[in-house]
Amino acid sequence: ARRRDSPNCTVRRLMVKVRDLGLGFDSDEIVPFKYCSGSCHRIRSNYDLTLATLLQEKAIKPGPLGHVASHPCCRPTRYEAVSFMNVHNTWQTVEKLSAAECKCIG
Amino acid sequence: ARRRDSPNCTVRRLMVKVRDLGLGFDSDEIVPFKYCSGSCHRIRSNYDLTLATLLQEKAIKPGPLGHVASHPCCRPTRYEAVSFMNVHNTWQTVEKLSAAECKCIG
Amino acid sequence: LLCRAGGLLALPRDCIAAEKICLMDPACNATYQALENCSLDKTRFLPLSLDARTRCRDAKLDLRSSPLLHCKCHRRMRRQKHCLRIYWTVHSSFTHGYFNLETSPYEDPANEEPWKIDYNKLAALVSGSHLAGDSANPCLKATHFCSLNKKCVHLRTYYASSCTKGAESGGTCDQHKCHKRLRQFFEKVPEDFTKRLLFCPCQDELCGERRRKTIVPECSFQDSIKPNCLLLLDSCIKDHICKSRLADFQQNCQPAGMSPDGCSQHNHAACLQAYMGMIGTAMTPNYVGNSSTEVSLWCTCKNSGNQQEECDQIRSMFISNKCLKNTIQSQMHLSQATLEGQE
Repeated sequence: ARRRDSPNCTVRRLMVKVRDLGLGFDSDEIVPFKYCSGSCHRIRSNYDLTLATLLQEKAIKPGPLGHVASHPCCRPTRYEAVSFMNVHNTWQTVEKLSAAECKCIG
Repeated sequence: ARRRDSPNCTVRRLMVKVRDLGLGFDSDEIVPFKYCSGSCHRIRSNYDLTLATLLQEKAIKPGPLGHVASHPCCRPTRYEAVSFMNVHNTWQTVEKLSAAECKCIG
Repeated sequence: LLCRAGGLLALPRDCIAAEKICLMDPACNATYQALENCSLDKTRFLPLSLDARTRCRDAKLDLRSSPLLHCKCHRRMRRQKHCLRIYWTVHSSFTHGYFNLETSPYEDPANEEPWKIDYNKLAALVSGSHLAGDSANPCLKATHFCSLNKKCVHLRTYYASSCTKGAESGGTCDQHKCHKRLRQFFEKVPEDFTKRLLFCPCQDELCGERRRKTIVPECSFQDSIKPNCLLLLDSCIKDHICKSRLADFQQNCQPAGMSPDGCSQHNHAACLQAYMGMIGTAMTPNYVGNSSTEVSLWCTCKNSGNQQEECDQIRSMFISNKCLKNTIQSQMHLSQATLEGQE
């Protein structure tokens, strides 16, 4: 069973107003947004272990936006589009909006 | 020219004592450790932009170890091994220790 | 030639199974091959010689003891097209009129839908969630329900994205693909969702326009010039799926003047399903505008020459069909009642 504290990389689902996607679409519809979340610590190489140590020892500074990853990252390997009608009753489709499948990558 | 504040994903180099690699090797040698660091914000999909918005709006909580990546991650796409002699003058080689090439992945 | 099921002789219900049994029997096999030639000549509109007509009639009579005679197809079955081809091979010899297709090839609608959605549970989910807000637009609310069902969301995107592809950049869409995916949507998504999306009760034109645009009219049927309704029927009859949906619609939405509910079959659910079955075929019907619940085919009867009467008959199947009108109205009242029940 998955350890409670850091569940493995998986797809999660959230109902979101189209307007709240932040992509500039004006629609009152709600769409399911699926994203990847979870740990990828189980499959770390020598490189990852070394990098984690050096980060911990502050021999390496991660930089402002955490641009140094000491483990593979949980990312979509397949995407889904989502279609909806906007407030002008025009159909719109957003490609690659939702994660259809997640894996530990890199 | 690369913007100073968030340089793109690239290989960086650090000289490290074998003992400080944290892999349990007992050697006085120093080896070059190459790792990947830098931003991958340039190539974000609709998925990434949406996820960044929802994280910012706290509609999604990133979890303890930041397991939600709203951009591809800067990771090695090729590795290098490193060999050295330990304190007993025995040759040892650590596979996949260093990054030979870095890219934005996922 | 009946197949033994658990000791009881049971008629194979679908035509693919019936065909298998028939082909195993030399006599039935020969009859069936003869009928295949009859229906082939018919589709090529070749005039049957007297001899050929006699052969076809005899083949038809020989089928009386074969399971093929009473076999049917299911709307959501795999290899539906193959099943319908078999059905029309057998039944094309029986249809006299060019227009009246008589019986539907589809199994009774009552026992068709295996899953039943607890719609009220979903309704509570939507009205309870802060997301839905207090939208007064029933058609919009129907999309909120749809978004809670994975198949509804996925197949709605599937048809909408392919029906709008190409059209945004001023090009033309792929109508064949659009039709296929519209049919998939109405076949695979539970009816509780499709009915609410298509027959939502609107009080204003904004809602009416959303309802009219649900099946992407610009791609699913609209064209620069309205075709004659006879042309629409012609291309429908040549396609087994469209022909079957039309037969189903004629059977289940047959108006009956004296009947209180306006329908000869007294089965609004079957009529609704048959109407939705027409969507994604050459005879795709839709609302005529955003301020009425009238539905029609996208065709005209101008310049019908001596076939004016047949043309009017085709057009009135939708635009002035009392059974269909009552069916749509009753579904909208049902939806309205459900919405009011949730507020």
